[in-house]
Amino acid sequence: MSFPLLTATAVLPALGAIATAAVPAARRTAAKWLALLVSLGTLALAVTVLVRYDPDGDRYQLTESHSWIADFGVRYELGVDGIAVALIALTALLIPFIILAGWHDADPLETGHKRWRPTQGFFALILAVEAMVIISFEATDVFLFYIFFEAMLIPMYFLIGGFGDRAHEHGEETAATQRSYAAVKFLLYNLAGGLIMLAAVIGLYVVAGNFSLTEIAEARANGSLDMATNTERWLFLGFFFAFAVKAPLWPLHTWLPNAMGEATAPVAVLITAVVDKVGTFAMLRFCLGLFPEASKWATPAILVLALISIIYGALLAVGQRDIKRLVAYASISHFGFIILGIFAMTSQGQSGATLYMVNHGISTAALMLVAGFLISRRGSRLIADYGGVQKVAPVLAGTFLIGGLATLSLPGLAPFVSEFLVLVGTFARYPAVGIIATFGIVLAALYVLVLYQRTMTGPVKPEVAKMPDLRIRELVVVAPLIALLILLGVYPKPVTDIVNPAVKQTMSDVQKKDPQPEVEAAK
Amino acid sequence: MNPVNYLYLAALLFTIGATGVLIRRNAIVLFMCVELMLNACNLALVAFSRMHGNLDGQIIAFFVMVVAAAEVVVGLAIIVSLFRSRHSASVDDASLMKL
Amino acid sequence: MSASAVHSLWTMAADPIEKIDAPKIEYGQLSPTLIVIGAAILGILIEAFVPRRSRYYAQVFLSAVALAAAFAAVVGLAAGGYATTKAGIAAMGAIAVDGPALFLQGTILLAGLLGVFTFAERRLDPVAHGNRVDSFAAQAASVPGSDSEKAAVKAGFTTTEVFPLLLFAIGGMLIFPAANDLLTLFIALEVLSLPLYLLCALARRKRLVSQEAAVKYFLLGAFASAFTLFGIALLYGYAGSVSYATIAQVVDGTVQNVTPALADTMGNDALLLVGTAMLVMGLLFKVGAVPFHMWTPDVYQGAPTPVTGFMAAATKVAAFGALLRVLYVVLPGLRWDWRPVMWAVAIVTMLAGAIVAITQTDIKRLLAYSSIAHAGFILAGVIAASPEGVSSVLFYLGAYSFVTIGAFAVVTLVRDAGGEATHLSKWAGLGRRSPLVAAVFAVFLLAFAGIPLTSGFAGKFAVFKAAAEGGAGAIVVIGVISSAIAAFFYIRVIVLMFFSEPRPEGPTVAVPSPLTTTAIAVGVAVTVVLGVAPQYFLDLASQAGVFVR
Amino acid sequence: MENLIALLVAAPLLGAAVLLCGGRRLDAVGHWIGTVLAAVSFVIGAVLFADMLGKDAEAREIGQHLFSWIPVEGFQADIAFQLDQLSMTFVLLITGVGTLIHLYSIGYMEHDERRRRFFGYLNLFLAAMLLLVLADNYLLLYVGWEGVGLASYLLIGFWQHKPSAATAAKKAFLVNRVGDMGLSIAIMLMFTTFGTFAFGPVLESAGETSEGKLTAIALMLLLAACGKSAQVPLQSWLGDAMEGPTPVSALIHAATMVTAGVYLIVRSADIFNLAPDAQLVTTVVGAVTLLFGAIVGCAKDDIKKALAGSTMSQIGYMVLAAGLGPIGYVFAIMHLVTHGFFKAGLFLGAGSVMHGMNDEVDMRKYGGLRKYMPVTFVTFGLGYLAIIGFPGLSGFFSKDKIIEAAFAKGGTEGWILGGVALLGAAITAYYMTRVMLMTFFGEERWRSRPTASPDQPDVEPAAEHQGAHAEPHPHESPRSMTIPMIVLAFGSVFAGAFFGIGDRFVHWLEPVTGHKHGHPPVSALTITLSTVAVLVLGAGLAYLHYGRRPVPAVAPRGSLLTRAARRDLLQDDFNHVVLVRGGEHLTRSLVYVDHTLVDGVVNGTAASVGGLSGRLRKLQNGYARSYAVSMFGGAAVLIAATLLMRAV
Repeated sequence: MSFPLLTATAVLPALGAIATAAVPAARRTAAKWLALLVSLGTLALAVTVLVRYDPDGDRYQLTESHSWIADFGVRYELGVDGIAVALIALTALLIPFIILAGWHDADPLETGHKRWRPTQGFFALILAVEAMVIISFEATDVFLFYIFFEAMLIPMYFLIGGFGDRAHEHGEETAATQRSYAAVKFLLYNLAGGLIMLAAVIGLYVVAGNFSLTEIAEARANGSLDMATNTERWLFLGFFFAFAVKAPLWPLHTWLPNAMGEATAPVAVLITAVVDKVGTFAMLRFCLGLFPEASKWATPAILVLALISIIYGALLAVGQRDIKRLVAYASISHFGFIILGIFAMTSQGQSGATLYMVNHGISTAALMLVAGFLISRRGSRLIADYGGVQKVAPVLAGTFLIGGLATLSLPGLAPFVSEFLVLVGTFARYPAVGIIATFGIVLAALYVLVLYQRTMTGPVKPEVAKMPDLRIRELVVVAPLIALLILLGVYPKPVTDIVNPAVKQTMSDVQKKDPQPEVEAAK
Repeated sequence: MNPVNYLYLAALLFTIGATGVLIRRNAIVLFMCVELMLNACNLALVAFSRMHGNLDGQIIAFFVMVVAAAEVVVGLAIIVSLFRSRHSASVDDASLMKL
Repeated sequence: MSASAVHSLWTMAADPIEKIDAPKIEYGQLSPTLIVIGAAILGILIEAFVPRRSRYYAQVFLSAVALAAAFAAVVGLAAGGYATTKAGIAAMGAIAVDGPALFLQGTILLAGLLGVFTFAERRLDPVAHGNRVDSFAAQAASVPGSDSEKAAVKAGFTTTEVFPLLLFAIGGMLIFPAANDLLTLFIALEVLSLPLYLLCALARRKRLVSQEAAVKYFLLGAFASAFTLFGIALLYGYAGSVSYATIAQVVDGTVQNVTPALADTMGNDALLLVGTAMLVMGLLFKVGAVPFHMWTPDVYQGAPTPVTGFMAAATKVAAFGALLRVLYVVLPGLRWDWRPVMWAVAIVTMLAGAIVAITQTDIKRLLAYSSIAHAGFILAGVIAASPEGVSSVLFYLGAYSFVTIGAFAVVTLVRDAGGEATHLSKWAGLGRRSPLVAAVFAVFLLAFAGIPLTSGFAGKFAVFKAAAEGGAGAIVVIGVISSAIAAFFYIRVIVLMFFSEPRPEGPTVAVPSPLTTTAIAVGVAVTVVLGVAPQYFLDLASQAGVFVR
Repeated sequence: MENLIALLVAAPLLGAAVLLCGGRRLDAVGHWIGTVLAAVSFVIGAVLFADMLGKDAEAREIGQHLFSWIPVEGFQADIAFQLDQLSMTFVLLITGVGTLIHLYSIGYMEHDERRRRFFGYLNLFLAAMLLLVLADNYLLLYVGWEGVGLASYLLIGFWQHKPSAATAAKKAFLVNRVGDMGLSIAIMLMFTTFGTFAFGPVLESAGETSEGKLTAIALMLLLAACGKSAQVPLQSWLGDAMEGPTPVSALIHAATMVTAGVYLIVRSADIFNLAPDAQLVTTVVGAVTLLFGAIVGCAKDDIKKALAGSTMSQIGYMVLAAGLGPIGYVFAIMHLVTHGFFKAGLFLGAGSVMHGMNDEVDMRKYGGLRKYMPVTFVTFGLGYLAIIGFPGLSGFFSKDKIIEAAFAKGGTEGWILGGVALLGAAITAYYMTRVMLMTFFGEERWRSRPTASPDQPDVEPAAEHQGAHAEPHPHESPRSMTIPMIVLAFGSVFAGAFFGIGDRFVHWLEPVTGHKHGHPPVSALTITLSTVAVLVLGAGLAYLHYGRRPVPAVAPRGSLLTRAARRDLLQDDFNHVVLVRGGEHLTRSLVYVDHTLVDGVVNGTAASVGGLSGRLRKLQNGYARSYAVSMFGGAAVLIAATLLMRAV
């Protein structure tokens, strides 16, 4: 048996989490370094996965399969396609930055109880989330996926509720209340989604008798598994609901602004750039893969919801007074694009959506982490409390601007490629939808630039006059992300090459062909 | 006499016992009503035993009596200790725990 | 010896007496029960003859050894094939020794063993007059607050009778799910109930509440017993027998040698249906299903916490075992009648338990409502009316009982000056003071909530799966909705523990002796193991999923 | 040779990267790095130009394929360049004017502590603009298109500490984004229609699809052009963009970037040619903007804003010409180039004036400056003559051709368009004469005297910054600033004649854009004469208004039209009320909806479950007997239900 690379990629951060949690209370710095090293090790493993993955090979590669819970028809089945590889790489890539960005976020304020170890907990939880996210990307067994899809809520919940911004405009008491409200809201929304999905998972078992993606697909292909139309639709809705909460799709989105607003910036990045991606990823892999007919049936409604998300999220972002909530609503808008791309059911749309997941991860990380650095300096999340930062901290402002420009999908930066692909892919099949979605790019410019203008330009506010520019640690976090944004904006081929075959497969799952151009233009 | 009549009587007794449980306040009386219900069961058992011509029912009745006796032991112990701490055997007074 | 061939012990007596056959008792197969009841009797003798100072040790030792031995016997029987191929009826048709019986007996015995550990805990309460004390009243007979009580406390009295009582209760519980005729069922019910009534009244602190709980439990329990008994009487009247097998045959209409009286009563469906309803009602009372649940919160709150933990776990296991056997062995022919009714009960139980729990402020009451909701979930598996349903319920019960004991054991640790600090507001910030205890409790809560990677999830999945396969899709949907509601209050406790600021006058977490630590550790271990790798136990449950007739 | 094309873009890009990432240690030399790299790019452009001239007209197009950019199933986007005569024209204009303005900026920005960054942005702009004109497909063009938008954003807002500058920058970007929407929709339409968006295939097979599709594509391209080129209805940003440093206004908002829209239309000639409706719309947009800009230009007292209005108006000419089809394309580009020279020159002159006047921009506080800054006066004057179309100078040749072509459109349309163009020429003469007179002639209004009360309405806010109250000491600008002005003045004078005489420019561009000779209903000479006539008329009127009479230091209230024109013909007010206020209301109400409705439904459900819980909880009243009632009732229901099940 070959080395279980996929398992190792997930197990390493899991073990790292345990080890980090076990570091004695006084050795905070050691815990941080341990976590960072583990995350880098995971990154190395993820890169190995990336390298070992052969775009021209089988659909699922590096597969592992062991029996697990035979009674439930559950197997421990791992395997990656291009989409999963890309997202695993993204996750493994972002975690070190998140850890580094949150280096001081969990330092205890005062000497509390001697056994109270928030720092260790913070980094252990981040690693735990990483492990669970990675394994949900790897799982090719629905049940296995489901377990980690649900279980990751718990560490996330503690990360949101347990660690917040240091200073708060209404004092620590209010902050704690709002934080726990946000955490509970996060958990309940996602748990409700997950439980609905559980019903559908059980339903799937009753219908199919096992949970293996490959087996079910095979059975459907050769006709031995015949799902009644209505059954398929109900099951689809059950799955989709959970993913739509996680993604999040309008009108199930309201947990995200709270969660991202109250969590520390690195955790907010973890939510939106990493954890939420599991939702959109799962739409591609499970909704389209398991229930192609129902997916097509639901497409019109989903497109409408995605459109609403795009426009609505952007408009709400414009109306926010809080930097982090603004980014959250922007993310809602972006998730609308991703879902649009997935359900447009064209090669461009789905490649774009996958690419979008990666790019959105990086761009939001860049924007949000810089925003976090900003907030940590001034101790306020309110846009109105800033002004003229550009003058005192030009590098911070510059990186913030680049993050913002990536968020508004400026051509030349990575998100443009994906957003354009999504738009083109959508437009090819549903022109009206494509055009309406295009309004999103104007609104994106609006909220990003308004944010930048109000915080960074204008006369220097006295409160920010002494603000230091980015420190080395912070620069180490931001610079690679920006470099990646530019690199993937100019040369996304490495990613698209990995993603394309998987998208082709998905397209054949749903038995859809790209709309052909009207005129076969001379090449 | 038609054995069914015994059953009606048993049912009646059972209902009277149950009603007693519902409307009386004194724990001892409540408990006696329960005993009445048990005896209604006994009556039914014996009547059925007779109808079927086997002894199972009657033997069960003996067991029930023993059980009832054991219940008395346990029940009175509890009720008395309650009475001693509160100087009241009203079950309605024993309502510290609610909601 | 087939079940129908053995005419029951009682009917033979009606024949003219020529010789009295000695009843045939399979001591080996009954050994778990016999060991426990024997130990209980021995425990009484210890109370009588062993000096007061040594009684505690003697009782703890005896109880633990007896339960361990009984468990070993269960394992031995199971290993010997009595759960599968050699499953049969023992004690002249009174007791079934089969898979479900052995599985549940094993579960009850382990729960009982952990119960003994928590009963025996003497490190939590502050030392009173140089004596280490446990959770039980110094002298149950003395009036709370009276001089005699003070004297008893000063003298260092302890109610070591709790151990024999516990053993008796366990003995009843062992018989309850194995009972193969209605009389045995009734006797077992009483044998398990009566000691519990007493145990409820024995709290060391908050004695008034404890006594009140006992009175309520006793009166309502007796009331329910009367219903059960009347149901038994009616079923006996219907079938002319109390043997499960015979009744089942009569219900199915496959009975041989129909006497005229039987022919008469067989035609009377009202007897059968009303009898069934009343019998089932008595069992539903024990499992705490709505609307027969109302004793649960009060009793759970008032009883000494170790008793609550044990009762919540073991009684539920025993009662569900009995319910399963009645429904699956006696009344499978009546499936189309009882299933819709049980549907309704399951739905109401799940929803009511989850909804009412939301606004609870006492941790023990909260767990009580949680146990009601869980009863609903288990009923969903019962409804499946399939071998998968049985094994899923068995698995769920196993998983649930350990979580419950563990959770209540944690509750015993959180204390302030008035004893256990069960009001939720006092749990605020526990995660800051004692991260480990809070984390352990969080694990239990997450298991209750059915979060994946805990035993709660595996169990829930199993019963819902069985229900869905049995065509009860609606139950599953309502089940997940209730789970979502239920999740809310579990999470509320976690929020309270981890995200609220600790109160300055808040409770302290007592450091327990290895006894409670063991109970909690076993609880956590089982919770995690059953969550991560449940396959072995699922296999066990599914092998044990067949009732003998 | 092909491989040089990428270097053309790479050189300024490198400059931008080095300057922006280099940090403080490059402060001392940053401006030189930027200027040299711009010049390098120009030299490469010149080499390529020389090479191109050496080839036959048909073989002049060369290309360079760098790599496959976005390879996705059914979708092929490449990083590839195409250099033909049209691109070449732009390359030379961009790098040439660009280099000059770099040079100028060295002096102009001398005292700005962030000069290095300024040059970084300028280089970034050059790179993006070159990418725009060199791209061989629409998507890559789009990258350049937004790239110049970004550079424009950064440069308009360069003085970010001024809220007005930051707002102007944001506005420019946003309005441009609306246009960009058009471009992206156009690209999407191309993709679905042709399966590609490379210039070659799309334009070649344009004839194979329906006119409706082509019209849609063309209109979307026009929308994009309107945004970038400040055409009605997306013109509002250009005036505000004057918040940027003056070299920026000269380079980006006069000579190059704002003409990108014209480039786009001319580049897509094959599509527009087949979509007459879209062409008509284009001409209308051009005509309306032409007048709009001109009218606005008449009313502004801010010298840069007056010039901005002029830019708008001149680009209106170009768009009008481009909308005329093959008879106008070449002239559109020709006017674009000559405009590039003279307008850049004018802006640099304006900058020079401001430089000498403590950054004062209000022309009412100028006057009689010709004595103090002779070089500026002369170069500005030449630019002035060029723009109003003084016979023999650049503007004359190019503008006259456009007016001719407009008449040649034929029919009523031709008359209307021609008339508008002619009218525009008159207004141009009027406002430019006004600028000239107010700035360089008349009394020296900048001499100390009681300043106007600050709360006087209609005073441009830009005039209110510090130093406006201290008496300025007008002086000529340093060499580095005057040399570019002189060079550009040369261009203003001679470029038109060089291009126009012998149809040199027509022959140069014809292979790319195609050309048809227009036949106006009246003779070309008549048109030329009337152009000159209206010119004299306009200039004369201005002289009457501003040369003969003293210019009040505080703007008089003016007529309704004047007041409207000062406010950009109320266009901004409209935007403010409808878009800004309306948008604010919309977002605010949506925030409310999100909180109360979307969130409210969930919270409401939770609350009602909680309420239900509270009520159900009351059932648990602590009385054992009521529990017994519940059990009894439950038993009764159970029995009844069981019996009922049998009954049904």
